[in-house]
Amino acid sequence: MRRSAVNVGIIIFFVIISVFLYNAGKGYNLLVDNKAITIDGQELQPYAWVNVDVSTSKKPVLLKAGGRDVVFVIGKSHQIHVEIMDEQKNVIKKIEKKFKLTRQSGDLLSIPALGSDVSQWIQKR
Amino acid sequence: MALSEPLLKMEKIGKAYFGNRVLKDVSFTLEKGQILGLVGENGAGKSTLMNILFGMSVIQETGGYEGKFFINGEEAQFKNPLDALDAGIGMVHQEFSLIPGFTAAENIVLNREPTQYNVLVESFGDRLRTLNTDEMELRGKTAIEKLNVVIDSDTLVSEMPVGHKQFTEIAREIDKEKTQLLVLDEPTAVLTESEAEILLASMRKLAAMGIAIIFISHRLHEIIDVCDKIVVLRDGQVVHETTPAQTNVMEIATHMVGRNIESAFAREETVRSFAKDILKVEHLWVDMPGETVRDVSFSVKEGEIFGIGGLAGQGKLGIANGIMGMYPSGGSVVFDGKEVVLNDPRSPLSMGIASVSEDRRGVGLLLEEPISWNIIFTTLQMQSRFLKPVFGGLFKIRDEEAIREATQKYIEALEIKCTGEHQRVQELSGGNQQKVCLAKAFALHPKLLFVSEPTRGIDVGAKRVVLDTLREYNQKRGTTIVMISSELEELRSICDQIAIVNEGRIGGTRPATCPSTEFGLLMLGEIKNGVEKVGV
Amino acid sequence: MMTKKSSFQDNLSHFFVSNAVPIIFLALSAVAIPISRFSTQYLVQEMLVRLARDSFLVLSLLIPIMAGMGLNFGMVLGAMAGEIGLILITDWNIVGIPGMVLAMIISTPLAVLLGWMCGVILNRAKGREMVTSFILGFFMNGVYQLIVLYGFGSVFPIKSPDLVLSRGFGIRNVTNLENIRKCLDNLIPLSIGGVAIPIATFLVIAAFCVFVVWFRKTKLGQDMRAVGQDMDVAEAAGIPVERTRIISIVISTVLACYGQIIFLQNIGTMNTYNSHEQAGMFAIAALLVGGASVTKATIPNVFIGVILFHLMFVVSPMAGKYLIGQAQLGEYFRVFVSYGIIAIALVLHAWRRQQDKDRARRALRGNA
Amino acid sequence: MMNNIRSFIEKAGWPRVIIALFLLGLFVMAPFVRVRVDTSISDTLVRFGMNGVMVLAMVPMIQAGCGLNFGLPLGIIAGLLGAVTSIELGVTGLPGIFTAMLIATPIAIVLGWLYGQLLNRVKGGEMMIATYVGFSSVAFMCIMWLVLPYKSPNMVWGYAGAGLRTTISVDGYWSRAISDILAFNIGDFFYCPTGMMLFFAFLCFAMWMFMKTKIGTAMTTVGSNPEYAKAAGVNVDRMRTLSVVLSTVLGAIGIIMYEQSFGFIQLYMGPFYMAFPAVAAILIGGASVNKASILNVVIGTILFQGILTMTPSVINSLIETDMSEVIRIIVSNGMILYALTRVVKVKS
Repeated sequence: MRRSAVNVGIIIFFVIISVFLYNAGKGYNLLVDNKAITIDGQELQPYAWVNVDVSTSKKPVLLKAGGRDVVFVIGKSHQIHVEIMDEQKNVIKKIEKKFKLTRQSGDLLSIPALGSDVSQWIQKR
Repeated sequence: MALSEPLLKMEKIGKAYFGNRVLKDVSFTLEKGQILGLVGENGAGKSTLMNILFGMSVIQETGGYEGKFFINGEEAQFKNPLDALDAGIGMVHQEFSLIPGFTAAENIVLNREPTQYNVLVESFGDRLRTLNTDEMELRGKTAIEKLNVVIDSDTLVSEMPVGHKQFTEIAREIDKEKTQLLVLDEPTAVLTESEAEILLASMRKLAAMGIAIIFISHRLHEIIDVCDKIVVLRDGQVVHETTPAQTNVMEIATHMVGRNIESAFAREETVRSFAKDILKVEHLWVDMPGETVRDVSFSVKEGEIFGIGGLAGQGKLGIANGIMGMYPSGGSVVFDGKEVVLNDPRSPLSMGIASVSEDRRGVGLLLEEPISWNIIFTTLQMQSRFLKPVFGGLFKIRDEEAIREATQKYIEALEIKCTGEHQRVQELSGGNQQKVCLAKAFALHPKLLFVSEPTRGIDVGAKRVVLDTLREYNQKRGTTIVMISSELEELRSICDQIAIVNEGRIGGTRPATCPSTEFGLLMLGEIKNGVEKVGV
Repeated sequence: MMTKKSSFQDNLSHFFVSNAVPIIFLALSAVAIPISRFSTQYLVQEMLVRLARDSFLVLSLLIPIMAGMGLNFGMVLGAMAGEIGLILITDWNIVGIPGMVLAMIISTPLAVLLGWMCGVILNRAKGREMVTSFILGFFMNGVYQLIVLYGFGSVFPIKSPDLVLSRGFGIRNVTNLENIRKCLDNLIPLSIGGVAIPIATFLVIAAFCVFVVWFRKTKLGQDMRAVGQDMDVAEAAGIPVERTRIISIVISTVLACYGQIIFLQNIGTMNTYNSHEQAGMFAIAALLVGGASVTKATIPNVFIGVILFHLMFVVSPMAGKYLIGQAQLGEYFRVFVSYGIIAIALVLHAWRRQQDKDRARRALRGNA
Repeated sequence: MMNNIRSFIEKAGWPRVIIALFLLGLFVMAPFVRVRVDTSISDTLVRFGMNGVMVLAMVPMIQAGCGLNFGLPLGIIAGLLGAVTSIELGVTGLPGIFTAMLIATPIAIVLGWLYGQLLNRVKGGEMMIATYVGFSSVAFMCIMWLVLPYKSPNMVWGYAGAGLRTTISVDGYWSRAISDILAFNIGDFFYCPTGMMLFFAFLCFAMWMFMKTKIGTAMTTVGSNPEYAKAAGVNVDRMRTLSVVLSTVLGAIGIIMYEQSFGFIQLYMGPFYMAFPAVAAILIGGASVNKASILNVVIGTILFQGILTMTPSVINSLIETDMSEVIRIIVSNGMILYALTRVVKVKS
């Protein structure tokens, strides 16, 4: 009796663990792009240069206007640092933002949108 | 429950295997702390009785038993040995049930190991408890000490002398707190004199501690030494119940073997005489497991029926098997003036020596093959009969026709009950299987025929037929027969001379006409004249 | 006195018989290493890698041997379970240690199930466990293919296009495990003199060795040893023989499953349809090379075996190349060795058993 | 009626019944999925002839109680050596085959004898050891194929000029030399390899005869009860050895038959698993681990090869995927497994 109770407990424990592992270990390919984009009528221009660094990815990516790149990240919640620069690559503006990846939230990060912080800066591709 | 109740009370216990009665209303009682000596020839029913007491599965499988027995006044019915163990009955078998690679201690506490809790138990159950080795040691030691013998509790069983194994087994039984009745089945058979002494001593000690013991032994003096009570079994009945004070070896022996002559097999009282020796055996030794022959010499006269008797395990069976080359052997065997090559089955067969093995199912028969094969095979191999040429004598194949005829002949002659020569032997009854074995031997037209335990495990009617067939065969064809049997009366009924084997040597040879008591004592090695030469 | 003399000879031959395999191997390697012209550092590195990679698989064989069921060729069943786990996490794109652990968790119930089945079958073939488990391995390989090659992607959903064959279902011949490649080995990076040492893996293995040692001291372990040595006696003593045997196989299968996962995380790619076959064969060969027999195997046997066997394995192709100028030859040679060694070990075992029988019989007569 | 069926199934063993029904089903289905029955039958016949001899090779060892001969590759190797040598010598047509057999037989005898000696020392553990003896011998020959001094350009690697190829065509030597004797076609699709059939039938008959001779009888007896045989003056070990030799020789001849019909000699790892189909076949035919008859061989080979031929064609056209391989693995090993788990414990 007691044994089966314990075993049930153990099984539940492992199920929880697995769910946790699933989330913690799942990898995503995020598209970071610095392109012109229109979100509800509002036309957003790309920045000259941006340096994007997503916390869990290996190294930051440097994009010029119209550029797009892929970063591989593990897990759900991340932090993004963006340095927006002019042609001479002097940093104009820094943005720091936490975000969570979910089934609905896509995996395309639009820096222009983020820059003029539009809520749906993460979209489905 | 009143203390006056005896520990064990047997009431009219009876048992029959397939209408073949082996136990008939056996009754006796055994008090706490008593030692009861149970004696009797092989096949007297001792082991069957113990099987019943121990709830062995064979009993149920063969239709249970009659009567009942009581432990401390309560009727006991054991479905399996484990029940018996629970009831506090311990048994030490002749063949050891010990784990060779375990130490004495480990064996003593086998499956009753003291264990400790650990957390994994919560999930995987008690079998994952860790062993408490120290306590195992301790329990082992104490159990051994109770027997006051010196055995190091951490020697491996595989490295022990046989005596110590015996003690280890007994120690295991003692270690069970519950054990109140201990059955020792010929424990001293494997022991040296001195070891036996120690064992007897420890038995007394155990008895003093209040454990009752049933002691089965063929060494009558031991029985008389140690027992408080002696029960003699013969033909499955209690023929005598006494106490050491009132009896002696001679008397017990008489009761063991002494049948009233008009029973079983009458013999016509003609003393035959024979001219020359046909078989001369000198200093034969045979490595047959359980039937070791150490040094045997005897000679058989042409045309006689020569009996070899003795208790089981003394080596009488080894003799025939040794000569027939079934087990490694040495010494000299001269047949008809020619030396028999030992360790080569072909040699004796080609000289016209045939044998009917005691191990019918194991050696004697091809169980999955038809009767015909069983009968003719040896002849076909040894004498190349039952073969016919094909392709103008290019090569020879089995002559099914001839085989059928021959088989039919024997089936009729020996009244083998079967559906036909194609019936598989395993479907026949024990008696008919035995007849097939005989037919196999006869088919060789042997000059000399060894017959081992011809009536073992077959019903009385069949016994008659088999024995008559042998006698007839001997008289008609003058074939010399050497008959080896544990059943003394059987031997006495048809043999001319009987040699008794004891501890791998000839204990003595007597004409079949002398009284059974004489033979009885030879069997029990109570007459020490193994040196006497045979047939002179 | 003649008995004494013969017994001495027996002992002598006994010693050689029981250690023949490792001795042969030592000799072979001793010859082959210099010929192969490998640097010591390289060899050390290789051996470390392979120790980390294979030890766990080999260790999984110990318990059935303890229970007297011989070499558990059925361990491939465990390997299969592990591979299925890996396929799934690869499909879900779970990365690193979490992925690996998840794979283990997923495949465990599968391994238990397979192990139990294997145990039941082996109980029906007492006395010929090895050949039966061996064939069972092949049989289940068929079932595995049925599932993975036809079931996956059709019945069982597999999304990732890099896994599934172009025809739309069935897993490709090679599964890329880049996601969990060396994740355990490099968990705790350490390298001495340019030789990288996979600490974490070794820790896992060590933990397992402790488990085995501890397990021997449990009631269950004791029962297994008893059953292994004499089923009838154990039965008579009230030990549930068949159940015990089944448990031993289940444990072995589950461990083999983990072993395979560890093995593959090191390799980083998996031949979907024959990784497990090889796993079984090499593990058994290695164990035997280590001086284990069909009835007795110790933890040292495992490590000695892995080292000796893989030393041969690494060295022989090069040795072959420099010797006869054909690497191919060495390739075949090591295949030959792996099978040959198993054959030799089996023969020696059976042969020894017969000798023991004779010796026992001779002993009967005592000093007559 | 019902009982008859049940008792029949009892006797035949349900796996056999299932397999037989399965095969039947395939043949019935064939026309509906536009697979020509006559082609199928003809293919079955061909494969039957190709593999029959190797299945027959199982009989002596099973009868003598040496269990299933997983060591068949040993015989096969002898056969390969024979075949390769006869090609090296450049003998063509029937003579070529007979040269091959002539060379193969003595080799097989020697190998078989050694193999027999080994098996006599490991009574009880035969099957497992046989398997690995087979495996290791194949692996060993892989080395040999590389180093043996064969020269014929049709056999050695072009670039290296030494070392035999993995597959060697016997075209222009003795491809189908036996099969085509008296062979005839019916329509464009049915081909009957009469010669091969006759040859196989002859071997079966010879084996059947042999089993009725004094020695054959002794061999059977050794199988069913060695103790009895010993008591009857039969030299058990010699009989066992003889059975192994026979089995090995048949294996050698068998592979040559196989090649001449198949058209190629497969070296290196080719023979590796060849024992298993043979074993499976005879078991499907109703043999047990210690009893086998010629009938078992014939029935078994037909059933097993039948399935192997039919499954690809029928199943494929049924569900556009080739499952034959998987089915083969499952059927054959399943059958062996079944036989192993239901053998009665042999008395030691």
